[in-house]
Amino acid sequence: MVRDEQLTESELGRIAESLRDDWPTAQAVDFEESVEYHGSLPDEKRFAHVLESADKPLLQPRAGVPRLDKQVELLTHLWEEGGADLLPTTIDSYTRDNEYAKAQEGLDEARESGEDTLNGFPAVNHGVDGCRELVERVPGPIEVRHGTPDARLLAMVTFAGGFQSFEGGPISYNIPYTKSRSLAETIEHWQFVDRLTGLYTEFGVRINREPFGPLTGTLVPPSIAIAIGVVEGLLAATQGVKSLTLGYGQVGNLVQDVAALRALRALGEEYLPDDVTVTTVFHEWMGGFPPDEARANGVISLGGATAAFARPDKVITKSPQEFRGVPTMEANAAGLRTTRQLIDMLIEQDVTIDGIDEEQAFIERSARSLLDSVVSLGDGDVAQGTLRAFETGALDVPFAPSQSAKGAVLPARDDKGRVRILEFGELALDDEIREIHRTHLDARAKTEGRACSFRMVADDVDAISDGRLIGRPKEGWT
Amino acid sequence: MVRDEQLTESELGRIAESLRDDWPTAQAVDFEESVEYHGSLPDEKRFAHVLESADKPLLQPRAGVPRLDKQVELLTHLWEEGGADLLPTTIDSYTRDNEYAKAQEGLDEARESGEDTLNGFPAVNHGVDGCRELVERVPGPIEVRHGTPDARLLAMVTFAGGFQSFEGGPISYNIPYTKSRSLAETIEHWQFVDRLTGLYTEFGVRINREPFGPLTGTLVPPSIAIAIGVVEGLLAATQGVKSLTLGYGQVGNLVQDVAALRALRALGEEYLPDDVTVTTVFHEWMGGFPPDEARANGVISLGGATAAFARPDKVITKSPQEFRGVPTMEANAAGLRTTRQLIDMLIEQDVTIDGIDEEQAFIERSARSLLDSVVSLGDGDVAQGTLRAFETGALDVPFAPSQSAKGAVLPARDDKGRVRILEFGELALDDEIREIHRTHLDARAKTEGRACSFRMVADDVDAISDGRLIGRPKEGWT
Amino acid sequence: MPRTVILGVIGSDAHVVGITILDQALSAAGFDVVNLGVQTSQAEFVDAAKAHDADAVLVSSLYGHAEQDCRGFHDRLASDSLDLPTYIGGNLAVGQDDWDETRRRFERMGFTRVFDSETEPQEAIDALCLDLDVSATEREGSEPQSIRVTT
Amino acid sequence: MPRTVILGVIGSDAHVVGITILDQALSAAGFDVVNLGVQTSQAEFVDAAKAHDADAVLVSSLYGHAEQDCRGFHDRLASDSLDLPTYIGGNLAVGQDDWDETRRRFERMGFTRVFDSETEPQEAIDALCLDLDVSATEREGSEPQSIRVTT
Ligand code: B12
Ligand code: B12
Repeated sequence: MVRDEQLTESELGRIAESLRDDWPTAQAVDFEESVEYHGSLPDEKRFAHVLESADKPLLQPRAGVPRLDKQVELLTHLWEEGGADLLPTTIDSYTRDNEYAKAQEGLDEARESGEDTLNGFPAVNHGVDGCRELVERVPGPIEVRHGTPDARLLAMVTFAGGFQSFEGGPISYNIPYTKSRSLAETIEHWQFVDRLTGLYTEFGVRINREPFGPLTGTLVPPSIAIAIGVVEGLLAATQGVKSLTLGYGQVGNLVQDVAALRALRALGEEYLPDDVTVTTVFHEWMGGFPPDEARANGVISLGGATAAFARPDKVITKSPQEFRGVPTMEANAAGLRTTRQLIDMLIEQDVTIDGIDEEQAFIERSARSLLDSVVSLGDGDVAQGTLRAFETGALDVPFAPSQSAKGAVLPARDDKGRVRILEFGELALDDEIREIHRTHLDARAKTEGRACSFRMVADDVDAISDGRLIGRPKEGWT
Repeated sequence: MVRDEQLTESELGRIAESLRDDWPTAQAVDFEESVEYHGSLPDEKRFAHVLESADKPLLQPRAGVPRLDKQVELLTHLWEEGGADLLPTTIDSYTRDNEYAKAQEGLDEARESGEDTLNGFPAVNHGVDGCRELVERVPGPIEVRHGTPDARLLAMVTFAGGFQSFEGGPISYNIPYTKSRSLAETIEHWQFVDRLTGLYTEFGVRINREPFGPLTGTLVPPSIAIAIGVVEGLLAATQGVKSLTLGYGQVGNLVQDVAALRALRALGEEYLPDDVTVTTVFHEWMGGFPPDEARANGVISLGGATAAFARPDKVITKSPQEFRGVPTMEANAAGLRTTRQLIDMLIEQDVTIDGIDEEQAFIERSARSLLDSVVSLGDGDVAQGTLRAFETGALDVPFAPSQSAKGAVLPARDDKGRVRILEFGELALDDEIREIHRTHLDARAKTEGRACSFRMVADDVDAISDGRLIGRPKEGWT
Repeated sequence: MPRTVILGVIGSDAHVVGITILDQALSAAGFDVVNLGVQTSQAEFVDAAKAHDADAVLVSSLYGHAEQDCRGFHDRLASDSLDLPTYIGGNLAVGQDDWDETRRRFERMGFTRVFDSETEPQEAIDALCLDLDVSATEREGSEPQSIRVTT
Repeated sequence: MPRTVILGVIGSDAHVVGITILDQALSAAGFDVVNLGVQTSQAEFVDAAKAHDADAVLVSSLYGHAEQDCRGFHDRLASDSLDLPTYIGGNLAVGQDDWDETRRRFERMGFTRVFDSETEPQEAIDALCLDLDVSATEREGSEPQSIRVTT
């Protein structure tokens, strides 16, 4: 039974051994030699160092292509032409499924045909040496970004390969990313990743870990995102992670977004042990984008403006081509520059918006309620509590494809565009909190002269891609 | 001696007669027949009607090409693909100089070569019929936008040609647009334009007039822009103008921009006669743009966001190609859509920003001081007061190329990016007001560890095109 | 008589929002929707089509691997003697593709209709009505569905 | 000995901000700047160059009519026996031009150097120092100018 306890060194070793046959490149992984290798990297490539010492929001894009040379080219472009402060390497979907053979096929195909039919960089296939070559050839600190439920081998190879930041977590890379993976298993798998991170940290290599805050990216109520981020942070801290970046995806309402980022930081600092350095990351709108680059630039700009007001430590940018598919490197760099322009024009203005404190208090209250229920459902054990919470629906994620989540929660926007909860299922929120959500949504329903329904939710899902924030009624199916 | 009195009908007629020989197309102008023609236009082409009955900010681009067919194509594109609510026709620079022969040359050249070497639509050369064809073939209400100090013939032809809105004014189309035109003369010339507008209005054709608020577009302190707009409004009202749109150009500081737009509306309503309907127009950043479309999109988006907070009646949009030259129609439409996305995502959020009231009060107090000095310098006559105020520097515009202005005022941004006044010259602002400006600028100078100098002003002029709001010190000449 | 359609996201793709909306819209339009959810294999599509005696199969793919994931799909259907309209929709290629080329590629693979990611649910409904000969009276559509999302 | 440069905006162009900045930067770099302001005719440029025994003429144009406005300018200079470097800079064509083509066009018209609107004042200063053989010691530059804008 998985419990929130630190893996022993022998367990860690045993698991690492058991993974060595999964793909040939695993053989080359050598912990001590890797620690030494990390020691050779200059300060400006130490991810945690750069992130934790920044004095304004750092920008990071998403980007991953199958071939090494192309990945270097892409990241160099994003650094030089986009002005990225932190670099990513997005992993392909086959690797995320641990289908390294399929990933190899895609990589070989890409090498032969010159066409990229993989949607990311298959880091395991490139192996330790490939990763190190990448780390050395790119100009900045670099993170593994993926969506892999079982990322143990990926972590082994990429950590040995010189990466010093790793996205994901047992909940955030299960619930939004898979259908039938057991949550208990992913928690175990991430205990390995976090323990490995902890071990590197103990040996002086401060690897940064970043739970994936946006979850399904689609109208996720801030309290849910924050509660899950903190839970993942707690699980990671148990394994010895000291550099933790909690994330949150823009919902598009300024007040709610600023309030949520503040609540995220506040609860992160409160719930996590003192020796964990908590930073925050803000993801520009993660839901459906407008099918039009001009409008997409507007969405990205609103993200930049929000970041200027909320001052997270890091911003993950989107590109104007988000709707269509993986962006060209030029479009990706453009998204960075548009975001930068907004931040740099606004950040010195010191803008104070009304109502943020109130919204923040409401978010914190709800997130606390969810967090407390996790702790109590597990009788003090966060791992067990997480499992019970998802089983019962006390914790739930809207639009979750995973069978591990009830998927009973439905969000909708209120009359000011703040994301509220329409259907709670068994969510651990008391009647008073529920009543507040209902009141807000009833006000909207009244404005629109219709009842709250799935149609309203669907309208909200489409709203930003249709050019607005709130899905006001339009013609069509009901 | 020009006085702020209504032109008599006989004077109006005499002047109109005297202009008939300036260019052959003037012969075709027939007031009564034109009134009838306007009567035939449908409601959705009545500019004042559409603008004054709107319930959210309407968008209008700038656009003008020499040939009629191309202008129709351009405007139709901006309507259909850009979602413009109001259409423009920007006039070429030769027409602005009353050099109709040169404009004709450019037009002929464009017709022959298919290349547009004129920077706008030569409406006088197209004549009454050409204008009417344009008005009929485009899908929306349409305005003449230009920069012509002596726009009498342009007004005669375009009003007869079915246009129902006309930008400009005696100060705003002199001071920023010319070197050696006498201000007294331009006031007289605009009395004609305004009286003609008044006459149409009396005959049931409500022509909208719009003083050019942004002036030189370069760090113009809000109080100066507002005072000049109100003065032009007063002069226009004397001649019988009833539909008046006062303008203001974005400075890029959210609080100051929202405050300025509110002050503009408040003072406009206070100073102008009750039977004049005052609307407001917000111009997206009119100074130097970034030489990069991605960053330019950020600037445009900040304009859209500001408009959502301030809710002017109309927004004049920019395109991402502003830096380089007259934009393609696609880029122009993109600027509209980016702006729209921001407005539509933000407008229902009901955002309240702190400190706007205070800034508004400061702007109003300064603008009032300038306005009162105009009235008192003219012993109650606004026309005479305007002349004296510019002669003495009591009213002045930064970066004015015109010899009619002292050009002694120099603006700079304070530590929050609000535009303050560094050099006052003889500006009619009392010591207390000046002291407030100085305190703000001293604080910035202290932050930067340098004295206030022209270099600081130059840095501010470049700042937005360099990617930020405030021109913090950089290397180079001092 | 309501037509039965099989709906799912193929391969290891987890993008669920599109099929959630499609499910609701198709159900509201009177179809019996068998929603297999995300990360559905070719075999699961084929089995479901047989088991439910389906009238059409609707495949969704967003993450860019549609081509690999659909290789051999129509052979499989054929070898199970399933001859029914197959639709595919979403972001069907990796990157900024030329849509016409992508569409043709999937048509060549055997799909009856190919939809891009700008597709409104109504377009799928209209196409199904046409391809499955749903008459106007049948199209009336049932009541709005309950508020629960099926995954 | 300070070099004298004539500076102005040609034609009916009223964009004054660029030459205001250039004036200040050139003055700070030690040049004697004769700033003719905006809306300056060819004749005014030529007369000023003669009257001040100028070392170079700097023409600015932003509004897109540079080509028409500069036609015959170099003939005029030549017929007044003025043989000196001529620079032009700004937004030299209407619309989104191909810069190389624009640059060549103005070079063919006789301009010594052609600058686009991304030009930093320092680039003009460097070019002038080169073309006018200004030595390094001369380049020291005088004190920052007063704060007044000259128009
Ligand atoms: C939300 C989102 C996510 C969420 C998904 C949460 C979830 N479980 O559903 C998260 C963050 C988890 C995610 C993950 C990934 N994503 Co994603 N994601 C999106 C995003 C932003 C919106 C998708 C969405 O929900 N749209 C709203 C719904 C209503 O629209 P829709 O899905 O397009 O469906 C409509 C139509 O397409 C059509 N339709 C769809 N299918 C079908 C089928 C038929 C038969 C018919 C008729 C019509 C039809 O009708 C639907 C209803 O209107 C898109 C980009 C975008 N569109 O803006 C990227 C996008 C789809 N994702 C992308 C990628 C690459 C990924 C990742 C591989 C990597 C990554 N970037 O992290 C992982 C993949 C994980 C996995 N194993 O699947 C790419 C795909 C690239 C490509 N094809 O070139 C996109 C386009 C983003 C991009 N530009 O890079 N993603
Ligand atoms: C501010 C502005 C105005 C203000 C000008 C106020 C004033 N009196 O100065 C107002 C609003 C009045 C205005 C009017 C017009 N403008 Co205007 N304006 C601008 C804008 C936004 C900024 C110009 C500026 O001040 N830049 C800042 C200064 C510091 O930079 P700069 O002028 O480029 O100068 C630098 C360099 O170019 C270079 N440089 C310049 N000249 C020279 C010469 C030499 C020898 C050298 C070495 C270097 C050099 O060094 C300078 C210093 O760094 C530009 C677009 C942009 N750049 O973003 C349009 C722009 C120049 N305007 C344009 C146009 C068309 C007009 C109008 C005709 C019509 C209109 N749109 O209203 C009128 C013309 C009026 C007239 N008769 O001249 C166009 C020109 C189109 C083209 N070439 O294709 C532009 C590019 C906008 C656009 N995209 O359409 N404008």
